[in-house]
Amino acid sequence: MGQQPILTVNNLNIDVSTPYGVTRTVRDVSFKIEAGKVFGLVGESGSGKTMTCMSLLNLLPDEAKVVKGSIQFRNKDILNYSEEDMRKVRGSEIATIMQNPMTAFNPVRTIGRHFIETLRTHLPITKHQAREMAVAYLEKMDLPYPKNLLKQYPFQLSGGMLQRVMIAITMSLNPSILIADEPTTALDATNQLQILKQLNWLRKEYDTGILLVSHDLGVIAQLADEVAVMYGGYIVEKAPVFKLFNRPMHPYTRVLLESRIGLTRRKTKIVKHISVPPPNLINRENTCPFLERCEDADHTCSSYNLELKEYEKDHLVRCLKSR
Amino acid sequence: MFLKKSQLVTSIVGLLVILTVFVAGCSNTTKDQENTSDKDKPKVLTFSWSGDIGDLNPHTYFPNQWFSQAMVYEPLVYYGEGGEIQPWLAESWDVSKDGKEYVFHLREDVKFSDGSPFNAAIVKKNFDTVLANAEQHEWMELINQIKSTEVVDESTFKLNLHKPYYPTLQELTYIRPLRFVGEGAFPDSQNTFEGLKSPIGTGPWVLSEYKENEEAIFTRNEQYWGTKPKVDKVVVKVIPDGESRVLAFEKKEIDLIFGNGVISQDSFQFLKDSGKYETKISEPTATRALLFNTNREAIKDIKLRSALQHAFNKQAVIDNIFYGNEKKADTLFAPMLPYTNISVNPYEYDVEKAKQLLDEAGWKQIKGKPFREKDGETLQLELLFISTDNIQKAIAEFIQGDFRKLGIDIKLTSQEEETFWTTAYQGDFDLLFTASWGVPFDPHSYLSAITKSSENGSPDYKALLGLPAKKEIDEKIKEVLLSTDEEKRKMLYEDILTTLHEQAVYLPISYQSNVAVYHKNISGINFLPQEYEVPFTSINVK
Amino acid sequence: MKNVKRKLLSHKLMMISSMIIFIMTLLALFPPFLAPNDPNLIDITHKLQGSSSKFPLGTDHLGRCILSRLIYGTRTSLGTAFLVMGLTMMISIPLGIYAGFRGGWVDYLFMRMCDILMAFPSLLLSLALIGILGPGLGNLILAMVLVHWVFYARVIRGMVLSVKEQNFILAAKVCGTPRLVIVIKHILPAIISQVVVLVFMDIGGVVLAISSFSFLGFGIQPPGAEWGMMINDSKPFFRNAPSLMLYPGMMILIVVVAFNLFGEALRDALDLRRE
Amino acid sequence: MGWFIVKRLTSLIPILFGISLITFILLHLTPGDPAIAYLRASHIPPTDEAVAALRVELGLDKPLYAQYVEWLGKAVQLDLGMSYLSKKSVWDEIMLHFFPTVQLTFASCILIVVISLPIGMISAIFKGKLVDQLSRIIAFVSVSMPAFWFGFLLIYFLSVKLDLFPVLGRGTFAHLVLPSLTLSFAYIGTYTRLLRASMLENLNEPFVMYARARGLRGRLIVSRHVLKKSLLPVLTGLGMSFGNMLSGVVIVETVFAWPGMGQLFVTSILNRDYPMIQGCLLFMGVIFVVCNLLVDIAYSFLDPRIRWEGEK
Repeated sequence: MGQQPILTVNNLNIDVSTPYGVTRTVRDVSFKIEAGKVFGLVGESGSGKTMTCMSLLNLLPDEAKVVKGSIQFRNKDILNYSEEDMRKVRGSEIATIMQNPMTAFNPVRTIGRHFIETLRTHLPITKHQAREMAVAYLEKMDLPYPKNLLKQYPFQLSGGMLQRVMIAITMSLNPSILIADEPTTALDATNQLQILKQLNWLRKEYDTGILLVSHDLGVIAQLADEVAVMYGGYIVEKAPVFKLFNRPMHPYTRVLLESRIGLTRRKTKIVKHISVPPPNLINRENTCPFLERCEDADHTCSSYNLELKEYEKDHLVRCLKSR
Repeated sequence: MFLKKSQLVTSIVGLLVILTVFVAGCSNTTKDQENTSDKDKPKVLTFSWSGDIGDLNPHTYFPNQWFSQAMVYEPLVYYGEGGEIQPWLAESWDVSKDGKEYVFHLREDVKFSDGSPFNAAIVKKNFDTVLANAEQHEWMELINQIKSTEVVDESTFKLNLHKPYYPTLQELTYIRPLRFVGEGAFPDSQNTFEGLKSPIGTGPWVLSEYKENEEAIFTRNEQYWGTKPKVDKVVVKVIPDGESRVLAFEKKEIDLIFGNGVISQDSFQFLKDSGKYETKISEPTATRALLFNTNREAIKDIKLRSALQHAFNKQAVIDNIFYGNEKKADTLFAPMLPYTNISVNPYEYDVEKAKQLLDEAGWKQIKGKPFREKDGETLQLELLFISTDNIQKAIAEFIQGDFRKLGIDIKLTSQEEETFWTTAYQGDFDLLFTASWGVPFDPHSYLSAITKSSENGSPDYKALLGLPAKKEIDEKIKEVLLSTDEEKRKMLYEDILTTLHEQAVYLPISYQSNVAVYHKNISGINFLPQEYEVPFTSINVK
Repeated sequence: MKNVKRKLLSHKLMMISSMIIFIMTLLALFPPFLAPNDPNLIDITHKLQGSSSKFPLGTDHLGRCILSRLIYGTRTSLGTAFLVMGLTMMISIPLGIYAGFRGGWVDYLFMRMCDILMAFPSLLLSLALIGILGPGLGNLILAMVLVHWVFYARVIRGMVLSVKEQNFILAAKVCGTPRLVIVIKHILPAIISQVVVLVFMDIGGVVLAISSFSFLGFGIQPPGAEWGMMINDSKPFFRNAPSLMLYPGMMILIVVVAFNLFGEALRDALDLRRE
Repeated sequence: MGWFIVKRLTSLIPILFGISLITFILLHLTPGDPAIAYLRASHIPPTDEAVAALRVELGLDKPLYAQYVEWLGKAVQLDLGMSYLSKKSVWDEIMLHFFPTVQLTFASCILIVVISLPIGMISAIFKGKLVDQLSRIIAFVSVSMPAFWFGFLLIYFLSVKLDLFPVLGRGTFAHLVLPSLTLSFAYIGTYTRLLRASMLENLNEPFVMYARARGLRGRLIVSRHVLKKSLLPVLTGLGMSFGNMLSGVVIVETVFAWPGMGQLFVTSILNRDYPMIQGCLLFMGVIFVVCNLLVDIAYSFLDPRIRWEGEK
C-alpha cells in the first residue's frame, strides 16, 4: 500500500438541481485508487455511485455540479482541466466500461467503427493500423472471428460479447484508471465470471487501477482490494476488502451483508428494511442518512454531526455507534 | 455542453456563408446573363404570351396563336393602313369582270425557309388542303365560295368562285387559314389538318427552339424576301397570368408587352404612371360587347334585354376599369369601319327606365327578397367569362354587383378559354363576353359567321335563334356578301346593323385597343392594321 | 418547477388561442352586425381606396369594403371547415368504430380500402373529384369529405382497438350487454376526447385546404367572400395595393395558428399523444 | 435484403390495382356522355351517328368490367388516351411536365435538409434557449402558413422589392429558389422540430455517454453518432411528405407559373380534360406509392437493424 495513488478523490461534494429542489447527491467522498489495485464502491441505486464515477471523467450532466472537493489525477486536479485536456484524458488515461453494454453502442454503427474511432482519436495511426490493433485486442479478449466481428452491428452481438468488446477497447489504449460501473449487472452468471476474470487479468497485465462500482457485494468480494460502501451520498464505511467482510461496522453494511448471506434465514428482517422508503436527499440536515432505516439508531444519532472515523487501521466508519 | 459553442457557431456561420454565396451566385448569374446579352452581338427581343404558341400550323386554330402564325406564314395580299389591299406574296392580281375569277401573279424571289420554292403549285396545294377541311373554316365565307383553284403557270395562280364574293381579297389577308406552308411541311397524308411535319413558311421568322408551355424562340429568316427584321431573335415566353407578365416585365425578363387583355387595365395604368416605361395605345381594333342568348326563356323578351342595356353603367366601367384608356362603344361595330356608320339611338344609362322595363317584362321586386321574380322564378342570369381574362372578370363582377341593386341575380361562370368557347358554341349561357373580330374581319366576316350553324361558325348563331327576325337577318347577310352593287350593300348593312341594335342583342361596352408597354431601349413599336399582328419586324433593341 | 411552468405556458397559449377562436366564431356567426358595410356592395368609383372611417381597411378593386369581406369570409372559411369536419366525422366515427369493434373480414376489407385511398395524396384526390364534379362550394365540401373520412376512420378504428381489449369492455361483453349499448355507453365515451383533440388538431389544416382550393378557383364562386379567393382576386393589384393580399392571408394564418395551438394545448391538457 | 424488397413489392400489387380501379371509377362518375364530350372537344358535331361510332371506337358499348380491363391493359403499356385539350397523348404530356416537378420537389427536399438540419441541430443543442424558442415559433407559423400567400410574400419582398430573384417561370437556377422555398417552408418547420426531438432523445442515450467517456470529440459525436441516428425518422418522414409535396406542387406551380405536373393537373381540371385528369391522378398515385416503397428500401439500407431483421 505504499504506492503513490494515481487518482485521489478528496472531499467530493456534488449537488444536483432538480425541478423539486437541489439534491446533495454526493457528500464528502474521499478515496484513492492505486495502480494495479481495485477499489470497490458498493451501494444501492441512488446512493451517488454513478455521479461519483461521472465526476471522475468530468462528465457530470448539466444539472449536476461539483460544489466542493478535488479529484487529483497524477497530482493534478482534473476539475480544473479544460474540456479539451479532459477529453484527451478520457479513454486513454481514464477509461470506462458502461453499465449496460447493449445500449452503450450506437446501433447504427459497426463495432469496427466504434473501435477504430476511439483508437484514432487518441493515437496518430491510420485506419488500417487501427483495424489491425482492434483485431489484436479482440483476440486477446478471446472473442471469436475478430475480423468478422468488426463488421457487425452491436445488436447482432450478445451482452457478454459487447462487454468484452468494451474491455478490449479500453485495454487497447492502456489507461491507468478504469472505471467499471456495474460491469456485470446486465449479464448472466457465466458471463459475469468471465468478465471479472478479464478485469482481474487486465489489472495484473497492465497495472491498471480499477474503480469497480457495483451493488453486488459478491462481485466486489471477488475482485476488490479496498471497498467503500455508499449510502445517501456518503461513504459510510471504507476498508480493505477482508476487513469489511469480516467485521462490517456500519449498520447498513451489516444489512447489506446479511441480506446477501441470509436470503433464506432472515427473510422477515429484509422485508422490513425494504418497506422503508429510501432517504430523501433534498434539504437534508447533516445527520446520518441511514437514520430512518437503522435498527440501532436512537436520539443521539439525530443530534450529532457525522464524521468518518477510523475504527481500526484503514477501516473507516461513519457511525456514532461504532466507537 | 460538450460541443464547444465556438465550434458550433463557426460551423453555422460557415453554413450561412455558403447559403449566401449560393443565393448571391444565383442572382448574379441572371444579371451576368443580362449583361452579356446586352453586349453580345445577337439582338434578342423577349416577348411573352399567355399560352403556348401551339403547333404553328396556319391551317388550324387553337392552340395556335394568331401572332405566331403571322410571324412564320404570309398571305397573298396584305391588309394595309386603312384597309388598302397591298401586294405581298402576289405581286399583282387581276379580277374578272363578273367578279368570279381572281388571277394572282406571284413574286418569284420567294423561298420557303427550308429553301424550297414558292410557286403556284404550292399555293394550290395549300388552298386545296384547306378546302378539303372546309367544314372547319365555315366561318369564312370565301372558303365556301371557292369553286376551284388552278395553276396557270409557275408563278400564276387562279381562283374560281361560285359567286362574286366581294370581300375576297380582304379575306385573303387573314392570318388563317389561307397562308402557305412549304412542301416539306405536309404530313404523309397530305392533309395539314392532321398536323405538320415541321413549320416551314415564307415569313420573316423561323421557329428555332421550342419548349412546350415554356418558350419558343424565333430566329430571323436570313433568306427573307422582304424587309428583314432588325433583331436576330424573338423569344416568346409562356406566362399565363397577366400580373406575372407585369412582374416579369418590370424585372426586364421580358422586353415587350403587347396585345389586348394581356395585362389588366390597372397594371397598364400602373406602368404608365410609373414613367419608367414607354406605353402606347392603338386605335380601336374591335368592340368589346356582351352577347345575350335569346334562346333562353327570360332573355327572349326584348324588354328584359333593353332593361339590361339601360341598367349597365358603361361610363363607370370606362372610367374605373379602363381608366379612360378605352372608348365607350354604342354600336356593335366602330363607326369608322366600312358600312358601319349607322344612325341609331344609343341605349343610355338610365336606372329608372331599366326598372320600369323590368316591371313591364313581368319581373317584379318582391318585398323581403333580394331579387326580382316572375311566376315564382327568380331573375337569375348566367354570365360566362374567361377565367384568365382580368378585364372580363372585373367587368363581370361589376355587373354582378351593379345589377344586384336592380334585383337581377347574375351568376358568374368562369371557364378556361378552350372550355369557354365550347360552352359558348353550345349556347349554355345567358350572357357572354364577346368581341367583334376587328380589322380586317369586321363587319363582313363577323356577320357571315353568325349565319353559320355549326360549331365552326360563331356562338352568336345559337344565341340569336330566339330572335323572330333571325331568318330574315341571315338572308340579308348572305345577300350583302354577294352583292356587287356598292349602294345596295350599304343599304343592306345599315338594315342589318340597325335591326341588331334595336333588338338589343348585343350590349357594346367599349372599343378595345391593343396596348404596348416596353422598355426605353426598344424602338419601332407601331400598331399594325391587323389586330393580332405584333410588329416584330420593325422592332429594334438598343 | 419546470413542469408547472410548462403547464402554465400551455394554459396561457390555450387562453390566447381560445380567445382568437372565440372572436372568430363571433365574426362567423354575426357578420351582419359586425361588418361595417355590405360585403358585396360594389361601388367602382371607390376602388382601391386606403383606409377611411367608412372603410376601415380600404376597398378592393370593385370598391367593396375589405373589412366587411374579411368578416363575411370568416363565415365561409370557418363554416366550411366545420361542415367538412362534421360531415367527415359523421362518416368516420360510425365506420371506424364498426370496423374496429367488429374486426375480422370487415376490418380487413376496411383497412385495404384505407390503404388504397391513402395511396393518393389527399389534396390531389380532392382536386380530381372537384374536377369531375365541377367547381363550387358544395362540390368542394363533398370532395373533401369523400377523401378525408378514410384517414379519420382509420385513426378512430385504432382508438377503438386499443379500448376494446380493456377490462371494462370485456366485462360488459361478458355480462351480455348488447353491442350497440357497449359502443354507445362504453366505447364512444372512451374515445370521444381523443376524437375531439384530433378534430381540433386538424381543423386548421382543413381551413388551409379550403382556402387553397378557393385560391385555385375551385371553391366558392363570386360574389361570395372567402379569404383564399380574396387573395386570388387581389393578385392583379398586389404591387399597388399589397394590403389587399396581406389582410386575408393574415386572417388565414391567425386562424390556423390559433386552431393548431388550441389543438396542441388541448392534447397536452388531456395528456394525449397521437400515434 | 432481396427478400425484403420482394415482400414490399408484392404488397404493392393490390395497392396499385386499387389505385387504377379508383382512377377508372372516378372518370365514370363524370356527368354526361364521354363520347359527346370527346366529340365536342374535338370540334366534331355530335350527331347521333358520330356518337354511336365513337362509342364503339372508345369501347363505351362494352360492359364496365371489360372497359376496365381494356383500359388497364392500355395503361400498363403507357397508353393513357388522348388529351381533349392538346390532342396529344396523355403520357407524352405527363412526361413533358414531370421533369420540372421532379426538379422542384428535389430542390425542395434539398432545401428542407439544408435548412432544417442546422436549425434542428442548434435547437436541440441549445434546448430551451432563445434559438430553440424561435425555431419553435417558426415551425408553428410555417405549418399554418398558406403556401400561396407565402409565395406571394416572397415574390413581393424578395423579387419585387429587393430584386434578388427572378419572379416567375422556369429557367435558370435562380428561378428554382423561391418556388422550392415556398414548397418546402411548411416542411422545414416540421422537420426542424422532428430532428430536434429526435436528437434530444438520442443525446440522452447511453451510447453518447460512452462515446464521450471514450474521449471522442464533440463534433464527431454529434455528426457521426447522434445525427446519423436522428436522421432516420426524418428520412422516413421525408418519404411520406413526398406525396404531400406532390399536392403542394399544385399550388406552388400555379403561383410561380412553373410548368410542371401541378399546372397540368389544374389546367386539365379547369378544362374538364377528363383523360388528362385521369392520367395525372393515376400517375401521381403510382409515383406516390413507388416513392414510399423507395423510402422503405432506403430506410432498410440505412438502418442496419431493419436490414438485419429482414435477413433473419
